[in-house]
Amino acid sequence: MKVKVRYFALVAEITGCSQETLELPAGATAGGALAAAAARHGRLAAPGFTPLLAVNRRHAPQEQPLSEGDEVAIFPPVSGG
Amino acid sequence: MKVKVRYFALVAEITGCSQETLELPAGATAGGALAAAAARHGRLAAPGFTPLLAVNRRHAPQEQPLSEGDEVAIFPPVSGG
Amino acid sequence: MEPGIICRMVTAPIDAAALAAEVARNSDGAVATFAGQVRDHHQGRPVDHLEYHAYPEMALEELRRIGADLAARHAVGRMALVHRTGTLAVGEISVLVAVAAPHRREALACCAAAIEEIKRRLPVWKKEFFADGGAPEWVFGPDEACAAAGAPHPPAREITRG
Amino acid sequence: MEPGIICRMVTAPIDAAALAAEVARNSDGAVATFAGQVRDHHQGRPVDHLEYHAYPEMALEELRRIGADLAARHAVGRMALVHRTGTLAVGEISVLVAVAAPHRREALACCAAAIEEIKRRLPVWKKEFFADGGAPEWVFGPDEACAAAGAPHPPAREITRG
Repeated sequence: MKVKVRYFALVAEITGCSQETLELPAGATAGGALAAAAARHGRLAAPGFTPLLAVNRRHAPQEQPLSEGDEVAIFPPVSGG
Repeated sequence: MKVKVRYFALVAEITGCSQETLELPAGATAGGALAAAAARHGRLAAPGFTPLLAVNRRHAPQEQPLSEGDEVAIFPPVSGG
Repeated sequence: MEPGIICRMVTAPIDAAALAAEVARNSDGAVATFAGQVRDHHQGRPVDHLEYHAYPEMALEELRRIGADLAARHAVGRMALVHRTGTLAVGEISVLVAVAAPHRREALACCAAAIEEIKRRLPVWKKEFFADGGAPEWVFGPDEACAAAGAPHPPAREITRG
Repeated sequence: MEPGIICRMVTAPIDAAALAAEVARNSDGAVATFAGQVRDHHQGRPVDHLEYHAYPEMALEELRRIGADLAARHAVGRMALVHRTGTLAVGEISVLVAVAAPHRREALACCAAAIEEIKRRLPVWKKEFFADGGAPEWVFGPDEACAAAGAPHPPAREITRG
Protein backbone atom coordinates (compact mmCIF):
# COMPACT_ATOMS: atom_id res chain seq x y z
CA MET A 1 0.00 0.00 0.00
CA LYS A 2 1.00 3.60 -0.50
CA VAL A 3 1.23 6.13 2.32
CA LYS A 4 2.19 9.78 2.25
CA VAL A 5 5.10 10.50 4.59
CA ARG A 6 5.79 14.05 5.78
CA TYR A 7 8.98 15.25 7.47
CA PHE A 8 9.38 18.23 9.75
CA ALA A 9 12.11 20.34 11.33
CA LEU A 10 15.41 18.48 11.76
CA VAL A 11 13.89 15.39 10.16
CA ALA A 12 13.12 17.39 7.02
CA GLU A 13 16.70 18.68 7.03
CA ILE A 14 17.99 15.11 7.24
CA THR A 15 15.77 13.77 4.48
CA GLY A 16 16.19 16.85 2.33
CA CYS A 17 12.51 16.83 1.46
CA SER A 18 9.25 17.66 3.18
CA GLN A 19 7.21 14.72 1.94
CA GLU A 20 7.32 11.64 -0.21
CA THR A 21 5.16 8.62 -1.00
CA LEU A 22 6.37 5.28 0.30
CA GLU A 23 5.24 1.82 -0.75
CA LEU A 24 4.79 -0.41 2.32
CA PRO A 25 3.72 -4.05 2.70
CA ALA A 26 0.14 -4.72 3.77
CA GLY A 27 -0.17 -4.67 7.56
CA ALA A 28 2.65 -2.16 7.96
CA THR A 29 2.72 0.00 11.08
CA ALA A 30 3.78 3.59 11.70
CA GLY A 31 7.09 2.18 12.93
CA GLY A 32 7.41 0.33 9.64
CA ALA A 33 7.01 3.61 7.78
CA LEU A 34 9.77 5.07 9.94
CA ALA A 35 12.02 2.09 9.18
CA ALA A 36 11.34 2.49 5.47
CA ALA A 37 12.15 6.19 5.68
CA ALA A 38 15.34 5.45 7.62
CA ALA A 39 16.36 2.93 4.95
CA ARG A 40 16.23 5.76 2.42
CA HIS A 41 17.72 8.45 4.71
CA GLY A 42 20.35 6.75 6.86
CA ARG A 43 20.89 9.50 9.41
CA LEU A 44 17.29 9.09 10.59
CA ALA A 45 18.51 5.93 12.32
CA ALA A 46 21.36 7.66 14.23
CA PRO A 47 21.72 6.13 17.70
CA GLY A 48 19.99 8.06 20.45
CA PHE A 49 17.67 9.97 18.13
CA THR A 50 14.11 8.71 18.24
CA PRO A 51 11.74 10.62 15.98
CA LEU A 52 8.08 10.86 16.92
CA LEU A 53 5.24 9.73 14.71
CA ALA A 54 1.80 10.93 13.78
CA VAL A 55 -0.83 9.23 11.65
CA ASN A 56 -3.50 11.34 10.02
CA ARG A 57 -2.55 14.32 12.17
CA ARG A 58 -2.63 12.54 15.54
CA HIS A 59 0.31 11.43 17.66
CA ALA A 60 0.75 7.68 17.14
CA PRO A 61 2.82 4.88 18.66
CA GLN A 62 5.17 2.81 16.53
CA GLU A 63 2.72 -0.12 16.61
CA GLN A 64 -0.16 1.80 15.06
CA PRO A 65 -1.36 -0.04 11.90
CA LEU A 66 -1.53 1.91 8.66
CA SER A 67 -4.04 1.94 5.84
CA GLU A 68 -3.70 2.84 2.18
CA GLY A 69 -3.53 6.62 1.77
CA ASP A 70 -2.67 7.41 5.37
CA GLU A 71 -0.64 10.52 6.12
CA VAL A 72 2.31 9.56 8.32
CA ALA A 73 4.46 12.30 9.84
CA ILE A 74 7.97 11.84 11.23
CA PHE A 75 9.39 14.59 13.39
CA PRO A 76 11.68 15.33 16.37
CA PRO A 77 10.43 15.75 19.94
CA VAL A 78 8.31 18.89 19.93
CA SER A 79 9.66 22.17 21.30
CA GLY A 80 6.93 24.72 20.86
CA GLY A 81 5.94 27.43 23.28
CA MET B 1 -2.71 57.42 76.09
CA LYS B 2 -4.30 58.66 72.88
CA VAL B 3 -4.61 56.57 69.72
CA LYS B 4 -6.10 57.42 66.36
CA VAL B 5 -8.80 54.94 65.38
CA ARG B 6 -9.88 54.58 61.74
CA TYR B 7 -13.01 52.80 60.53
CA PHE B 8 -13.59 51.31 57.10
CA ALA B 9 -16.42 49.93 54.97
CA LEU B 10 -19.34 48.54 57.04
CA VAL B 11 -17.55 49.52 60.25
CA ALA B 12 -17.48 53.15 59.12
CA GLU B 13 -21.18 52.92 58.30
CA ILE B 14 -21.87 51.60 61.80
CA THR B 15 -19.80 54.25 63.58
CA GLY B 16 -20.95 57.03 61.29
CA CYS B 17 -17.42 58.41 61.07
CA SER B 18 -14.15 57.47 59.44
CA GLN B 19 -11.83 58.23 62.34
CA GLU B 20 -11.70 59.49 65.90
CA THR B 21 -9.19 59.80 68.72
CA LEU B 22 -9.70 57.50 71.70
CA GLU B 23 -8.18 57.82 75.16
CA LEU B 24 -7.05 54.39 76.41
CA PRO B 25 -5.38 53.24 79.62
CA ALA B 26 -1.64 52.59 79.55
CA GLY B 27 -0.90 49.04 78.43
CA ALA B 28 -4.02 48.84 76.26
CA THR B 29 -4.07 46.42 73.35
CA ALA B 30 -5.61 46.58 69.88
CA GLY B 31 -8.48 44.53 71.29
CA GLY B 32 -8.86 47.18 73.99
CA ALA B 33 -9.22 49.85 71.33
CA LEU B 34 -11.91 47.73 69.66
CA ALA B 35 -13.73 47.34 72.98
CA ALA B 36 -13.55 51.10 73.54
CA ALA B 37 -14.92 51.73 70.05
CA ALA B 38 -17.71 49.20 70.60
CA ALA B 39 -18.61 50.95 73.88
CA ARG B 40 -19.23 54.10 71.86
CA HIS B 41 -20.85 52.39 68.85
CA GLY B 42 -22.91 49.53 70.21
CA ARG B 43 -23.58 47.69 66.98
CA LEU B 44 -19.84 47.00 66.56
CA ALA B 45 -20.36 44.35 69.23
CA ALA B 46 -23.18 42.52 67.41
CA PRO B 47 -22.91 38.77 67.96
CA GLY B 48 -21.21 36.92 65.14
CA PHE B 49 -19.50 39.95 63.67
CA THR B 50 -15.78 40.07 64.42
CA PRO B 51 -14.04 43.08 62.93
CA LEU B 52 -10.37 42.79 62.02
CA LEU B 53 -7.65 45.05 63.36
CA ALA B 54 -4.56 46.77 62.05
CA VAL B 55 -1.98 48.77 63.95
CA ASN B 56 0.13 51.27 62.06
CA ARG B 57 -1.01 49.84 58.75
CA ARG B 58 -0.27 46.18 59.50
CA HIS B 59 -2.74 43.43 60.34
CA ALA B 60 -2.65 42.90 64.10
CA PRO B 61 -4.07 40.40 66.59
CA GLN B 62 -6.29 41.55 69.47
CA GLU B 63 -3.41 41.12 71.93
CA GLN B 64 -1.06 43.52 70.20
CA PRO B 65 0.04 46.24 72.66
CA LEU B 66 -0.48 49.86 71.67
CA SER B 67 1.65 52.96 72.14
CA GLU B 68 0.77 56.64 72.32
CA GLY B 69 -0.06 57.96 68.87
CA ASP B 70 -0.60 54.59 67.21
CA GLU B 71 -3.00 54.34 64.27
CA VAL B 72 -5.50 51.55 64.92
CA ALA B 73 -7.84 50.47 62.13
CA ILE B 74 -11.06 48.50 62.62
CA PHE B 75 -12.63 46.90 59.55
CA PRO B 76 -14.64 43.91 58.32
CA PRO B 77 -13.08 40.79 56.78
CA VAL B 78 -11.49 41.93 53.54
CA SER B 79 -13.17 41.27 50.19
CA GLY B 80 -10.93 42.75 47.53
CA GLY B 81 -10.12 41.28 44.16
CA MET C 1 9.81 49.27 47.58
CA GLU C 2 11.72 46.39 46.00
CA PRO C 3 13.02 47.27 42.57
CA GLY C 4 11.01 45.44 39.94
CA ILE C 5 7.86 45.17 42.04
CA ILE C 6 5.21 47.55 40.78
CA CYS C 7 2.48 48.13 43.39
CA ARG C 8 -0.37 50.51 42.70
CA MET C 9 -3.76 51.41 44.15
CA VAL C 10 -5.60 53.18 41.34
CA THR C 11 -8.97 54.71 40.57
CA ALA C 12 -8.58 54.82 36.78
CA PRO C 13 -9.19 51.75 34.60
CA ILE C 14 -6.41 49.14 34.71
CA ASP C 15 -4.51 48.57 31.45
CA ALA C 16 -3.52 44.90 31.62
CA ALA C 17 -1.52 44.91 28.41
CA ALA C 18 0.55 47.93 29.50
CA LEU C 19 1.37 46.26 32.82
CA ALA C 20 2.32 42.98 31.15
CA ALA C 21 4.66 44.90 28.88
CA GLU C 22 6.05 46.80 31.86
CA VAL C 23 7.12 43.65 33.71
CA ALA C 24 8.58 41.66 30.81
CA ARG C 25 12.33 41.81 30.27
CA ASN C 26 14.20 40.22 27.37
CA SER C 27 15.59 37.61 29.74
CA ASP C 28 12.08 36.36 30.59
CA GLY C 29 10.46 33.56 28.66
CA ALA C 30 7.11 33.74 30.43
CA VAL C 31 4.56 36.33 31.49
CA ALA C 32 1.56 35.17 33.52
CA THR C 33 -1.28 37.56 34.26
CA PHE C 34 -4.45 37.36 36.28
CA ALA C 35 -7.29 39.85 35.97
CA GLY C 36 -10.21 39.90 38.37
CA GLN C 37 -13.25 41.59 36.88
CA VAL C 38 -16.73 42.52 38.00
CA ARG C 39 -19.21 39.72 37.38
CA ASP C 40 -22.78 40.38 36.32
CA HIS C 41 -24.19 38.17 39.08
CA HIS C 42 -23.43 37.03 42.62
CA GLN C 43 -25.20 34.25 44.45
CA GLY C 44 -28.01 34.28 41.94
CA ARG C 45 -28.67 38.01 41.98
CA PRO C 46 -27.98 40.31 39.04
CA VAL C 47 -25.20 42.81 39.80
CA ASP C 48 -25.37 46.30 38.37
CA HIS C 49 -22.04 47.64 39.64
CA LEU C 50 -19.64 47.43 42.58
CA GLU C 51 -18.05 49.95 44.87
CA TYR C 52 -14.55 49.10 46.06
CA HIS C 53 -13.42 50.80 49.26
CA ALA C 54 -9.88 50.62 50.63
CA TYR C 55 -7.69 51.61 53.53
CA PRO C 56 -5.44 53.20 50.96
CA GLU C 57 -2.21 53.78 52.89
CA MET C 58 -2.23 50.27 54.35
CA ALA C 59 -3.32 48.69 51.06
CA LEU C 60 -0.31 50.10 49.26
CA GLU C 61 2.03 48.95 52.03
CA GLU C 62 0.39 45.52 52.04
CA LEU C 63 0.82 45.17 48.28
CA ARG C 64 4.52 45.93 48.75
CA ARG C 65 4.81 43.37 51.53
CA ILE C 66 3.03 40.77 49.42
CA GLY C 67 5.35 41.51 46.50
CA ALA C 68 8.47 41.26 48.65
CA ASP C 69 7.28 37.98 50.16
CA LEU C 70 6.58 36.52 46.72
CA ALA C 71 9.87 37.70 45.25
CA ALA C 72 11.69 35.96 48.10
CA ARG C 73 9.90 32.67 47.47
CA HIS C 74 9.70 32.50 43.67
CA ALA C 75 12.41 32.68 41.00
CA VAL C 76 10.74 35.47 39.07
CA GLY C 77 11.67 38.74 37.45
CA ARG C 78 9.50 41.81 37.70
CA MET C 79 5.89 41.76 38.82
CA ALA C 80 2.95 44.17 39.00
CA LEU C 81 0.25 44.11 41.72
CA VAL C 82 -2.51 46.63 41.04
CA HIS C 83 -5.93 47.08 42.63
CA ARG C 84 -8.58 49.59 41.63
CA THR C 85 -11.06 51.30 43.94
CA GLY C 86 -14.19 53.38 43.38
CA THR C 87 -17.22 52.48 41.28
CA LEU C 88 -16.68 49.67 38.77
CA ALA C 89 -19.11 48.51 36.11
CA VAL C 90 -19.68 44.88 35.13
CA GLY C 91 -16.71 43.63 33.09
CA GLU C 92 -14.22 46.15 34.46
CA ILE C 93 -10.93 44.92 35.95
CA SER C 94 -10.71 45.34 39.73
CA VAL C 95 -7.36 43.66 40.30
CA LEU C 96 -4.45 42.76 38.07
CA VAL C 97 -1.39 40.61 38.70
CA ALA C 98 1.37 40.33 36.08
CA VAL C 99 4.48 38.26 36.70
CA ALA C 100 7.42 37.79 34.35
CA ALA C 101 9.96 35.03 34.87
CA PRO C 102 12.61 33.14 32.94
CA HIS C 103 10.43 30.00 33.05
CA ARG C 104 6.71 29.37 32.86
CA ARG C 105 6.12 27.40 36.03
CA GLU C 106 7.60 30.06 38.29
CA ALA C 107 5.59 32.78 36.55
CA LEU C 108 2.34 30.83 36.89
CA ALA C 109 2.92 29.75 40.49
CA CYS C 110 3.83 33.25 41.59
CA CYS C 111 0.83 34.73 39.80
CA ALA C 112 -1.54 32.29 41.50
CA ALA C 113 0.04 32.91 44.91
CA ALA C 114 -0.18 36.67 44.41
CA ILE C 115 -3.92 36.75 43.84
CA GLU C 116 -4.50 34.43 46.82
CA GLU C 117 -2.51 36.73 49.08
CA ILE C 118 -4.23 39.83 47.76
CA LYS C 119 -7.65 38.30 48.39
CA ARG C 120 -6.59 37.21 51.87
CA ARG C 121 -4.69 40.28 53.09
CA LEU C 122 -5.42 43.44 51.11
CA PRO C 123 -7.59 45.91 53.10
CA VAL C 124 -10.20 46.38 50.38
CA TRP C 125 -13.95 45.86 50.64
CA LYS C 126 -16.61 45.65 47.99
CA LYS C 127 -20.23 46.67 48.10
CA GLU C 128 -22.60 45.17 45.57
CA PHE C 129 -25.32 47.20 43.91
CA PHE C 130 -27.96 44.94 42.39
CA ALA C 131 -29.92 45.28 39.19
CA ASP C 132 -33.03 43.81 40.87
CA GLY C 133 -33.66 46.92 42.94
CA GLY C 134 -32.64 45.37 46.24
CA ALA C 135 -30.55 47.28 48.79
CA PRO C 136 -26.79 47.21 48.24
CA GLU C 137 -24.81 44.76 50.34
CA TRP C 138 -21.26 44.53 51.57
CA VAL C 139 -19.37 41.38 50.63
CA PHE C 140 -17.55 39.80 53.56
CA GLY C 141 -14.46 37.73 53.05
CA PRO C 142 -13.27 36.09 49.87
CA ASP C 143 -15.78 34.35 47.61
CA GLU C 144 -15.08 30.84 48.84
CA ALA C 145 -15.56 31.86 52.50
CA CYS C 146 -19.03 33.16 51.65
CA ALA C 147 -19.87 30.06 49.65
CA ALA C 148 -18.62 27.81 52.46
CA ALA C 149 -20.72 29.63 55.02
CA GLY C 150 -23.96 28.47 53.41
CA ALA C 151 -26.45 31.31 53.82
CA PRO C 152 -24.71 34.46 52.64
CA HIS C 153 -23.23 36.66 55.38
CA PRO C 154 -25.94 36.36 58.06
CA PRO C 155 -24.05 38.21 60.82
CA ALA C 156 -23.36 41.16 58.60
CA ARG C 157 -26.98 41.32 57.50
CA GLU C 158 -28.14 41.39 61.07
CA ILE C 159 -25.87 44.30 61.68
CA THR C 160 -26.94 46.30 58.67
CA ARG C 161 -30.58 45.74 59.52
CA GLY C 162 -30.18 46.08 63.29
CA MET D 1 -14.48 23.10 17.04
CA GLU D 2 -16.06 23.59 20.43
CA PRO D 3 -17.87 26.90 20.70
CA GLY D 4 -15.95 29.24 22.94
CA ILE D 5 -12.55 27.66 22.26
CA ILE D 6 -10.47 29.90 20.03
CA CYS D 7 -7.58 27.99 18.44
CA ARG D 8 -5.21 29.68 16.02
CA MET D 9 -1.86 29.06 14.37
CA VAL D 10 -0.66 32.49 13.23
CA THR D 11 2.33 34.13 11.62
CA ALA D 12 1.50 37.71 12.61
CA PRO D 13 2.30 39.11 16.08
CA ILE D 14 -0.02 37.90 18.85
CA ASP D 15 -2.18 40.56 20.51
CA ALA D 16 -2.56 39.29 24.07
CA ALA D 17 -4.92 42.05 25.18
CA ALA D 18 -7.28 41.47 22.26
CA LEU D 19 -7.44 37.75 23.02
CA ALA D 20 -8.05 38.35 26.73
CA ALA D 21 -10.91 40.66 25.78
CA GLU D 22 -12.22 38.08 23.32
CA VAL D 23 -12.56 35.33 25.93
CA ALA D 24 -14.03 37.37 28.81
CA ARG D 25 -17.79 37.33 29.29
CA ASN D 26 -19.72 39.40 31.83
CA SER D 27 -20.40 36.27 33.83
CA ASP D 28 -16.68 35.67 34.34
CA GLY D 29 -14.87 37.04 37.36
CA ALA D 30 -11.43 35.91 36.30
CA VAL D 31 -9.19 35.95 33.25
CA ALA D 32 -5.83 34.18 33.42
CA THR D 33 -3.33 34.54 30.61
CA PHE D 34 0.04 33.06 29.85
CA ALA D 35 2.42 34.45 27.24
CA GLY D 36 5.56 32.62 26.20
CA GLN D 37 8.09 34.94 24.65
CA VAL D 38 11.51 34.66 23.05
CA ARG D 39 14.30 34.93 25.60
CA ASP D 40 17.58 36.66 24.84
CA HIS D 41 19.62 33.70 26.03
CA HIS D 42 19.49 29.90 26.23
CA GLN D 43 21.90 27.72 28.18
CA GLY D 44 24.32 30.59 28.52
CA ARG D 45 24.38 31.60 24.85
CA PRO D 46 22.98 34.89 23.54
CA VAL D 47 19.98 34.35 21.29
CA ASP D 48 19.42 36.64 18.32
CA HIS D 49 16.11 35.25 17.09
CA LEU D 50 14.15 32.02 16.75
CA GLU D 51 12.46 30.24 13.90
CA TYR D 52 9.30 28.34 14.80
CA HIS D 53 8.30 25.56 12.43
CA ALA D 54 5.03 23.64 12.63
CA TYR D 55 3.09 20.78 11.13
CA PRO D 56 0.34 23.31 10.59
CA GLU D 57 -2.69 21.10 9.89
CA MET D 58 -1.96 18.81 12.84
CA ALA D 59 -1.04 21.72 15.12
CA LEU D 60 -4.43 23.32 14.62
CA GLU D 61 -6.21 20.02 15.22
CA GLU D 62 -4.08 19.38 18.29
CA LEU D 63 -4.90 22.82 19.73
CA ARG D 64 -8.58 21.98 19.30
CA ARG D 65 -8.15 18.61 21.00
CA ILE D 66 -6.26 20.25 23.87
CA GLY D 67 -8.98 22.86 24.23
CA ALA D 68 -11.75 20.27 24.23
CA ASP D 69 -9.90 18.15 26.83
CA LEU D 70 -9.40 21.17 29.08
CA ALA D 71 -12.99 22.37 28.75
CA ALA D 72 -14.16 18.92 29.83
CA ARG D 73 -11.98 18.94 32.94
CA HIS D 74 -12.20 22.58 34.12
CA ALA D 75 -15.19 24.77 35.00
CA VAL D 76 -14.22 27.55 32.67
CA GLY D 77 -15.84 29.80 30.12
CA ARG D 78 -14.14 30.70 26.88
CA MET D 79 -10.47 30.17 26.18
CA ALA D 80 -7.93 31.06 23.49
CA LEU D 81 -4.97 28.89 22.48
CA VAL D 82 -2.72 30.60 19.94
CA HIS D 83 0.76 29.74 18.66
CA ARG D 84 2.85 31.75 16.25
CA THR D 85 5.31 30.37 13.68
CA GLY D 86 7.98 31.93 11.50
CA THR D 87 10.84 34.19 12.58
CA LEU D 88 10.44 35.77 16.03
CA ALA D 89 12.70 38.38 17.58
CA VAL D 90 13.69 38.48 21.26
CA GLY D 91 10.73 39.62 23.36
CA GLU D 92 8.06 38.58 20.85
CA ILE D 93 5.21 36.32 22.00
CA SER D 94 5.38 32.80 20.58
CA VAL D 95 2.41 31.31 22.41
CA LEU D 96 -0.56 32.75 24.24
CA VAL D 97 -3.17 31.10 26.45
CA ALA D 98 -6.13 33.10 27.77
CA VAL D 99 -8.80 31.49 29.94
CA ALA D 100 -11.89 33.16 31.38
CA ALA D 101 -13.89 31.56 34.18
CA PRO D 102 -16.41 32.52 36.84
CA HIS D 103 -13.77 31.97 39.54
CA ARG D 104 -10.05 32.54 39.75
CA ARG D 105 -8.79 29.09 40.67
CA GLU D 106 -10.40 27.39 37.70
CA ALA D 107 -9.06 30.06 35.34
CA LEU D 108 -5.53 29.74 36.72
CA ALA D 109 -5.50 25.94 36.83
CA CYS D 110 -6.82 25.65 33.28
CA CYS D 111 -4.31 28.21 32.01
CA ALA D 112 -1.41 26.33 33.61
CA ALA D 113 -2.65 22.99 32.26
CA ALA D 114 -3.08 24.47 28.78
CA ILE D 115 0.51 25.62 28.43
CA GLU D 116 1.78 22.28 29.75
CA GLU D 117 -0.26 20.39 27.16
CA ILE D 118 0.81 22.73 24.37
CA LYS D 119 4.48 22.27 25.25
CA ARG D 120 4.00 18.52 25.46
CA ARG D 121 1.83 17.85 22.41
CA LEU D 122 1.82 20.65 19.85
CA PRO D 123 3.80 19.71 16.72
CA VAL D 124 5.98 22.84 16.70
CA TRP D 125 9.77 23.04 16.70
CA LYS D 126 12.09 25.92 17.32
CA LYS D 127 15.50 26.66 15.90
CA GLU D 128 17.74 29.06 17.76
CA PHE D 129 19.92 31.59 15.97
CA PHE D 130 22.67 32.85 18.23
CA ALA D 131 24.15 36.31 18.57
CA ASP D 132 27.64 34.82 19.13
CA GLY D 133 28.01 33.78 15.51
CA GLY D 134 27.65 30.04 16.20
CA ALA D 135 25.62 27.78 13.93
CA PRO D 136 21.87 27.70 14.57
CA GLU D 137 20.56 24.75 16.57
CA TRP D 138 17.24 22.96 16.86
CA VAL D 139 15.77 22.75 20.34
CA PHE D 140 14.57 19.27 21.28
CA GLY D 141 11.83 18.77 23.79
CA PRO D 142 10.53 21.20 26.34
CA ASP D 143 13.01 23.32 28.34
CA GLU D 144 12.97 21.16 31.43
CA ALA D 145 13.71 17.97 29.44
CA CYS D 146 16.83 19.63 28.02
CA ALA D 147 17.89 20.88 31.41
CA ALA D 148 17.32 17.45 32.96
CA ALA D 149 19.41 15.77 30.29
CA GLY D 150 22.59 17.49 31.46
CA ALA D 151 24.66 18.19 28.36
CA PRO D 152 22.34 19.87 25.88
CA HIS D 153 20.91 17.61 23.17
CA PRO D 154 23.89 15.38 22.41
CA PRO D 155 22.09 12.97 20.08
CA ALA D 156 20.72 15.75 17.95
CA ARG D 157 24.10 17.41 17.70
CA GLU D 158 25.65 14.22 16.50
CA ILE D 159 23.05 14.06 13.80
CA THR D 160 23.45 17.63 12.63
CA ARG D 161 27.24 17.25 12.55
CA GLY D 162 27.27 13.76 11.14
